[in-house]
Amino acid sequence: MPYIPHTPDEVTEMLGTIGVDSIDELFDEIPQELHTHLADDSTSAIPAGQSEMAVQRLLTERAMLDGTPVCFAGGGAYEHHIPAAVWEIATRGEFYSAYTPYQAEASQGTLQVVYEFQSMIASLTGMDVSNASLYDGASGLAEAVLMSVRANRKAKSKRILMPRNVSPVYRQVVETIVKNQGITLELIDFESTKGTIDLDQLKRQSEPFAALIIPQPNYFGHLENVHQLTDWAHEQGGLVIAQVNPIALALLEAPGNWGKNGADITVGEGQPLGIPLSSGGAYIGFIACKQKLVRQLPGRIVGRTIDLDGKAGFTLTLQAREQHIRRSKATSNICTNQGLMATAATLYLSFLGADGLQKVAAACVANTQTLISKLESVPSVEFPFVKNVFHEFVISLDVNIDKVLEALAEEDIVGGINISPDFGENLLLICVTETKTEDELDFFTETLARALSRLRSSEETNNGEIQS
Amino acid sequence: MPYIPHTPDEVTEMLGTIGVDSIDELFDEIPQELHTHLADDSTSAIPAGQSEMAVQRLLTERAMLDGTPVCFAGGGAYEHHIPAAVWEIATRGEFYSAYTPYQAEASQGTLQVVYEFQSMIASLTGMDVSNASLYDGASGLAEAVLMSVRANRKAKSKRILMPRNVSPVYRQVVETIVKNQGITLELIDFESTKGTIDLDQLKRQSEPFAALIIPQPNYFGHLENVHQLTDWAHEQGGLVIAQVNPIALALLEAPGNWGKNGADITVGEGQPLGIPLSSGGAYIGFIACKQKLVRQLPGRIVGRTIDLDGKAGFTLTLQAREQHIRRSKATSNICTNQGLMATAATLYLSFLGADGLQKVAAACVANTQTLISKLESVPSVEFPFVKNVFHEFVISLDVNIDKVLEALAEEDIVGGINISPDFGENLLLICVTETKTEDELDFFTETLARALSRLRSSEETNNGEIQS
Amino acid sequence: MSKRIIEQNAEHLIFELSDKNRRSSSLAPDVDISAVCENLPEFALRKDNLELPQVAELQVVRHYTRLSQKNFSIDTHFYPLGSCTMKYNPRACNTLAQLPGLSGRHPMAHASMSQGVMACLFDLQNMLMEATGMKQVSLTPMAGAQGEFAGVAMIRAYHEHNNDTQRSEIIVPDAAHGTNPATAVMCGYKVKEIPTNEQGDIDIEALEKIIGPQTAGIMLTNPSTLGVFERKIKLIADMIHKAGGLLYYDGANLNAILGKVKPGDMGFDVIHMNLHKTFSTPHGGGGPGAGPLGVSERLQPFLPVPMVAYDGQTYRWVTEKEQPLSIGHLSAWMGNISILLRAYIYALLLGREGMERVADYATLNANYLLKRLADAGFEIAFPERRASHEFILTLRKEAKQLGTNAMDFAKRLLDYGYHAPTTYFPLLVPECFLIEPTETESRDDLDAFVEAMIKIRDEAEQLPDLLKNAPFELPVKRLDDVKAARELDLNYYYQD
Amino acid sequence: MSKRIIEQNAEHLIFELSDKNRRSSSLAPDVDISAVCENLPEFALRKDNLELPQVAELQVVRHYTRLSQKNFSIDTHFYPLGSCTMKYNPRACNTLAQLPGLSGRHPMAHASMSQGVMACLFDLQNMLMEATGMKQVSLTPMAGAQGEFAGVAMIRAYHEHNNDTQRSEIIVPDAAHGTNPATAVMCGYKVKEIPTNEQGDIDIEALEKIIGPQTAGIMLTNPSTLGVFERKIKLIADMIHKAGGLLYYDGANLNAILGKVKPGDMGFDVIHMNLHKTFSTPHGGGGPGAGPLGVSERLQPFLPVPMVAYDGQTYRWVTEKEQPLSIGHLSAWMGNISILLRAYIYALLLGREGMERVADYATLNANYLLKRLADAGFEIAFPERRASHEFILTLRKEAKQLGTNAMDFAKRLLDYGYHAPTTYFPLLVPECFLIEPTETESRDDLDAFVEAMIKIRDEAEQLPDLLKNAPFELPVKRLDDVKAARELDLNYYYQD
Ligand SMILES: Cc1ncc(COP(=O)(O)O)c(C=O)c1O
Ligand SMILES: Cc1ncc(COP(=O)(O)O)c(C=O)c1O
Repeated sequence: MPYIPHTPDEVTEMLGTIGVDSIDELFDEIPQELHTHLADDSTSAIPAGQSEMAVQRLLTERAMLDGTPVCFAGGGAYEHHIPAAVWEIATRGEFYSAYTPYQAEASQGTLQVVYEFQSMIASLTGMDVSNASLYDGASGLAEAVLMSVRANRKAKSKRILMPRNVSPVYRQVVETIVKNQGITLELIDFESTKGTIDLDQLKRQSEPFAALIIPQPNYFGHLENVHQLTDWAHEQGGLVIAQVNPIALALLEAPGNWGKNGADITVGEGQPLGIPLSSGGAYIGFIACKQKLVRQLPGRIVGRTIDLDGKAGFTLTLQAREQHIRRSKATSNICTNQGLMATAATLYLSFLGADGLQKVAAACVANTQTLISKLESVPSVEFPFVKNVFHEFVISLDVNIDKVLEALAEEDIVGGINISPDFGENLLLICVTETKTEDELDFFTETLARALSRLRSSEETNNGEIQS
Repeated sequence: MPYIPHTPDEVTEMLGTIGVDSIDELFDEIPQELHTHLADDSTSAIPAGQSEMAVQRLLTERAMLDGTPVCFAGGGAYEHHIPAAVWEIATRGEFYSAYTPYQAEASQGTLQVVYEFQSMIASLTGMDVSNASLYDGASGLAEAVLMSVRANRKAKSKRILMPRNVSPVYRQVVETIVKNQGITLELIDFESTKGTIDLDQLKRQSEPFAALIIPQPNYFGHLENVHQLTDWAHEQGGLVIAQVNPIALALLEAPGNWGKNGADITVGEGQPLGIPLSSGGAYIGFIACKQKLVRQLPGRIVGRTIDLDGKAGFTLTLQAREQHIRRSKATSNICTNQGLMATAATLYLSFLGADGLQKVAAACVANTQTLISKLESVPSVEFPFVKNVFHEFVISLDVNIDKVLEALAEEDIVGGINISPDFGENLLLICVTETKTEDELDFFTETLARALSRLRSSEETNNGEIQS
Repeated sequence: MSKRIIEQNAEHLIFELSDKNRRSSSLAPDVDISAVCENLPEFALRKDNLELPQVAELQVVRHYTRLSQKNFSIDTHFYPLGSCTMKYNPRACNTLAQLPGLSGRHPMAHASMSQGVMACLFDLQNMLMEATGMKQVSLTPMAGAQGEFAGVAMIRAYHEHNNDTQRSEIIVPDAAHGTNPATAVMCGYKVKEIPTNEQGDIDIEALEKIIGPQTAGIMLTNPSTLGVFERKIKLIADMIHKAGGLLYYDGANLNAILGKVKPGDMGFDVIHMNLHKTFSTPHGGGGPGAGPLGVSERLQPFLPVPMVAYDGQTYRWVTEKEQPLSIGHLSAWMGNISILLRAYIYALLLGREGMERVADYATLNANYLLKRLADAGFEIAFPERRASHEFILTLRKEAKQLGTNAMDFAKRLLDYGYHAPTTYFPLLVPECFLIEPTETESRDDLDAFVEAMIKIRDEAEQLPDLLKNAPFELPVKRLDDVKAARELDLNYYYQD
Repeated sequence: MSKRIIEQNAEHLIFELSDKNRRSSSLAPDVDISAVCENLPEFALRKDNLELPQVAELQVVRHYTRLSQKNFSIDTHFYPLGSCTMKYNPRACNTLAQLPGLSGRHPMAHASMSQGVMACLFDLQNMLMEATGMKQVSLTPMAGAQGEFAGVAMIRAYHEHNNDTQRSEIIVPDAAHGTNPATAVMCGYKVKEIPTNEQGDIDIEALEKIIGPQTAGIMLTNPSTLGVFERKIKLIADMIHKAGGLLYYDGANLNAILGKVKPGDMGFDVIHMNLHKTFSTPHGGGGPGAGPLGVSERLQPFLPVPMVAYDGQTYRWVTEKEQPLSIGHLSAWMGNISILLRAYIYALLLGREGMERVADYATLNANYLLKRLADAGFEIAFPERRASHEFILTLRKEAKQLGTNAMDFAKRLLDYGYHAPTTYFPLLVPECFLIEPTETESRDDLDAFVEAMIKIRDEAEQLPDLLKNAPFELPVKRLDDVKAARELDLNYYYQD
């Protein structure tokens, strides 16, 4: 009986103590017609229990099936080198198998880690305070939107200015989460030749709004002029929600310093900070804000305090914002957050330090620039936008992107993200991080060039056939 | 500077405290002509330091190169399923990065684990006491030989009866280690149709000997009649050294119960107990003996005692046997042992328990019997010995074994061990553990059959060509 | 004679170990930062120095290893935190979920490079459907609360789809977890609370009165957070359905009935499961979790995307194209996949017999512990009822007579090496302990816990101040929560 | 007010948690044991029950996790254990050495499936040759002591090969590690001890006197275990060589000179390296280690097998066929390969600059700590000398004046959260501490250690009994070693 420590004698004695004859009797308050017996249901979709060895074999086979291709996709999930120590320590039983630190004295490990996490996120973003984590970057953006509406009482608006060069799926998630509260998302276009937010369109906004979202870098990897945008929004009485990549912030201006007064709320996806890609989750959303908005923050917050001896210690604080105290009036319904990922991110940032993080960011930029130059020499690869990018950029091709990605997949390359469905024909979003070698960049370039010419000639043939 | 925490200012201050101007000055007692500067030697075989990311890439590539073939080789190194928890816990920093528990009070974790290890080894082998580990099974056998010569003062002999069906490489290791002390190994043959020790030849031994080594199972995987052998040796005034597989002991009689009085010393390779194959090491030798021989045991021993409050605790004991106290009169020169492997083996045994270990052993036997039946139907596969085996057996083929193994390797199978160099033409030693599925046994059988017929026909062709 | 060395327990903040001039890493690539920055537009660049700890690798390892040792956890302590299902997290789930092919896969990798992980997710969907008796499962919610959100959003989408737009209320029992009312509000609903009767069941008369055409649905846990099974569940389901409302099942307590009773059979339209509870994925110091949804047929069209489908040959993602009425996306991809994989591995290890065993032994342990504590003279909140996988003890007598409240007992338990049960929840039982031993604890551990409780009560009688000042044996003594909230110190780098 | 709860610290033996009727594992295959046993010969079968702990998985995890927390280790504590080089073990070395392709490889796998691991081992051989200035390296010895054995066996094989059979003695300094004399005896030699002079150097006159035609060789550590560099090493080498003897270098202290001085240049014929020291493979609570050998040209033919060779295309094993004069095999395969891989990874991470840095900063730390302790009034054994990577402090003054000996100081240091230095070794310095801080400790940690030493001396002056009864803050108080040796209790299942 895996994971059940009871011996038959113990069970008998325990039943005796309780005063029943069988375990089944303990379920006698449950209406008889509701009883089922999964264990006996051999036609069930649930197989019989397997040994760890058998399960290991199955999982290993499936993992090998998916392989370890060379990855040039980003779009919100980024491949970075993760120091070995990060997960060796994060999965230590004491972190891994503890729960939310409700008993502070017995949870100083987790609590201090979270306090350090909050401090590091606040430092990276230039904000005053951070929470202990949200689920991911996308739902985090939704929480930021809800927060901005609560916080910006002056604007009396439930309108949010949402640039179209925010990740399309982030926009969808925000929509799903906020729409039932009557909040509307006003889409703001980007300049078609630059990829950055169209300031002119923005300036034509005349109605009040609760907040403007500014992505930095934006979904195309491009760098926004965050200062102009921030100041404009503040002048209109809107708050500014910065949506940022934490690794990029090693080199880029912290939202707290955007424009004259800085962004009000900063959110982002923390995955680049030591969290494996693992198909898109579990990741970690972070959210930070100015001190004056702290009571509007969703989620857990850890504070430093003292014990009876006056010694420093840590505890969950400001719980009056949360669902378990405030119930229907809470700032959010979030309860379980992404604690283990916060631990990993804290470890990652500690191992790398400021210097290491800047090097990672710089290597991303350098590799990206290298690939851009290589691609410039591939016939028919075009760059629809200027190239002010961090570690992602868009190319446009003259063939079907899905076919290109399929051809690259055959060479064990994840070639990028087809953004055509959202942004128009034949656009490919490519990401290059510090993990890529010169060889891999060449391999990508050559494989792409080969695929393009093959696809073009077969399209021509197809066209030819149709015509003939 | 990887792993160097010093900042430039700290270095300056530290040098100031010491009263020197540079780190180099600290080496000023070393004769000038001996100085070199490895750091500056760019022609060195030692490359410049690399980032963890680059090293990870290199190692991952090399690991993938060697792949994960289906393994049918044993011969002293056995593939078993290792519960995931074993190494997650064994590599916890507190176990992994501690040293020999010289300061007992600060090492109760390691010490209690070793005490438990000793108890489990003693229980498995039916001996009274075990040490904390030796390097591996082969060198452990050499230590047992040295120990038996020290212990058997009555026999006044430095002769050891060494059966030829002990692993050939074990015999070589013993030879290397004991020969400088004037100890001789008398080889004892095995019965050519049974593979087990030739009792008749043994009985013809008339000179005194210090000890008889009894392998169980022997190198061919066969089961010796350990009771007869033990009693005979004891009657001759020799000690008995049992050389055993710890997983087999789950089902097989413990050496402590062999014959009337039991073996005197038991040694073996502990690798099957949760240690990965990893190319042959690091493994772990174990050695256990009767209480009366305990002062002749080599290596570390942990004992239970009490502290000032009368509370139980653990400490290294009988150190007067050891090199750091007894120096030239020590029972062995061993110092560093295989502590981490002992930890893993203790975890393995604890996770499986008696019942689990017996199931593992039984599954090995069952799978082995299955493969034997399958191979019986492959043309020209012959079994030189009777089939009283645990989880290894020998087949003889009519083609060159190296070529067979090569052919199997092409199908990603480690096909076994070619024992022809040591035991005569075209013999293959095959091992089947609990890790093999029915499919894999079929795959092996079919691939072998195919390889045999292909090799035979190409040999015939070759022969034909030569004749024509 | 002993002289305790307090400093030994104090762990510096990582920031205090930092020196900005330390360069001790082989963890970052070698690159000239300022040369690279020249390629970036001036306006976008950081102006101030970046402040993050610069600490050498050993010192970081040491810092966090030592910090970890200050936690209680399942791997080190009995942790009977009610409603949280703190049971053993098999290490194999962790090891296997981290296999390179799984952990390295980009979410946008081509489907041909994704069949392995998709097969796992598809299997998990099916297993969860089967275990709960629901018609379809979407794995995407990232925790119980997000599952609740999605479920209630689907209820709303369903009513809107039927143009049934006057429904504005969600009914929630007073014993419900805080996420339930908070969720209802996030979905634009008003919350109607209904009381619980003395037996721990829902007050049917009160329910009767508040059901109406404005009722969008009801959110229930069964067994409830009072640790008892709602016996009239079929009646309640009929009442709600008759009024045109839907039933939401908060699956936080699924551990109590896994394999024994299916929420689908009770009449629920939509459920979430907390995989970090019943399916034993790690709690990780607060998460991540996973809160898959299961639905009855009528809510199927509204499930959040993506899901995985299989045509007998190839697995594919089901997106809003195939599922046009979907409430949409809840995360950038498919939620906490690395956690879903752990749950999948756990489900494979357990199998169907193992799943039923979970409920059997969780219930056995809870009822045994209840009986032993009752026999020892502790007051049980619902003494006439069977415990489910958890039960409630009230220390109101001790609080009144001895002046030592539930919090004091909880803190002193820590000294004895036990994590405290959930305290002061559910809100309706005074001075309560919600105790959930789970199936993975041994009888010996339960007995030892009872002994500790008895000893503490003796201490409460003899030395009440001892309890009020507990704990003593932990890295810190009792912490000042009021100061924490009044003088906010949330960020090392910033003090208000 | 505080009431310590001693039980909290006591950890049962795993055997005490066992019940033979427990069946709680998914870790073993499902098979009918007795049916299988019918296939095995009756005489070979076990008659008694097998006694091993039957404990459920969670309880095993909890037991060993809690036990682990009772250890001091590098990952948790400063551990200045002289001669042992307790430095940071990079976690990457562990993670990467466990990659499936490496950890799953059978030692007899076909060469075509082994090129990856062989490439690593070949590279390591070359790097070690280069770092030590030796002509060839064999990686096979499994620890320092086995390296010593192999080295001295090679010296013997060399003399025998030259028919130089009267050589029967190995010279060993009195400061040598115990493995040196023990090894010499294992190789059939008599041991001749030579004294050390006041400066910590070998007494050349004494040496002169015992060298002769009977001298097979000398075993030296340089820097010696006294923490000083033997300045006359070239002279000694000449003397020994002139007499026809060979020089063995005990590489336990290589950390002091890595990249700065090569043993080959000092005139050594054969050396071992403790990779678990200088190359930072884990000490693992006592091992495993790895003790590769390096040799000068003349000993090359005698190196133990196997080694790895490379023809520019393919790697192959070098066995006794190619190396007929080899002293043979020391292990079933090629020693502790999983440890060798960790050393290889470490060497790649460090690179040549990193290696020299090791010696630089290990030496800096040792000299700094020496100076600070000397300034604080502690007596240094060789005050006129530079420290190498370690140094010796003698507490004879404190022992005499205060009655608190080195052991008392050591035990009290544990209370302060420091592992004690090596005590009472080398034997020739009374009441000694052999202190090796290593390069991976920060200045702050060294300073804090000095503070603790000063505080303890204050305590020794004011409360000598406190020291004599220390430690107080650990899971157990001072243990009774005499009882341990007198009333042997080595096996739970067997009491004499
Ligand atoms: C009864 C109940 N409902 C809902 C939740 C919320 O689940 P989660 O924490 O996964 O968001 C919890 C978890 O704490 C719970 O116990
Ligand atoms: C100086 C010296 N020589 C030899 C050895 C023996 O090495 P090992 O423990 O690896 O066998 C040691 C290790 O303790 C040592 O310090």
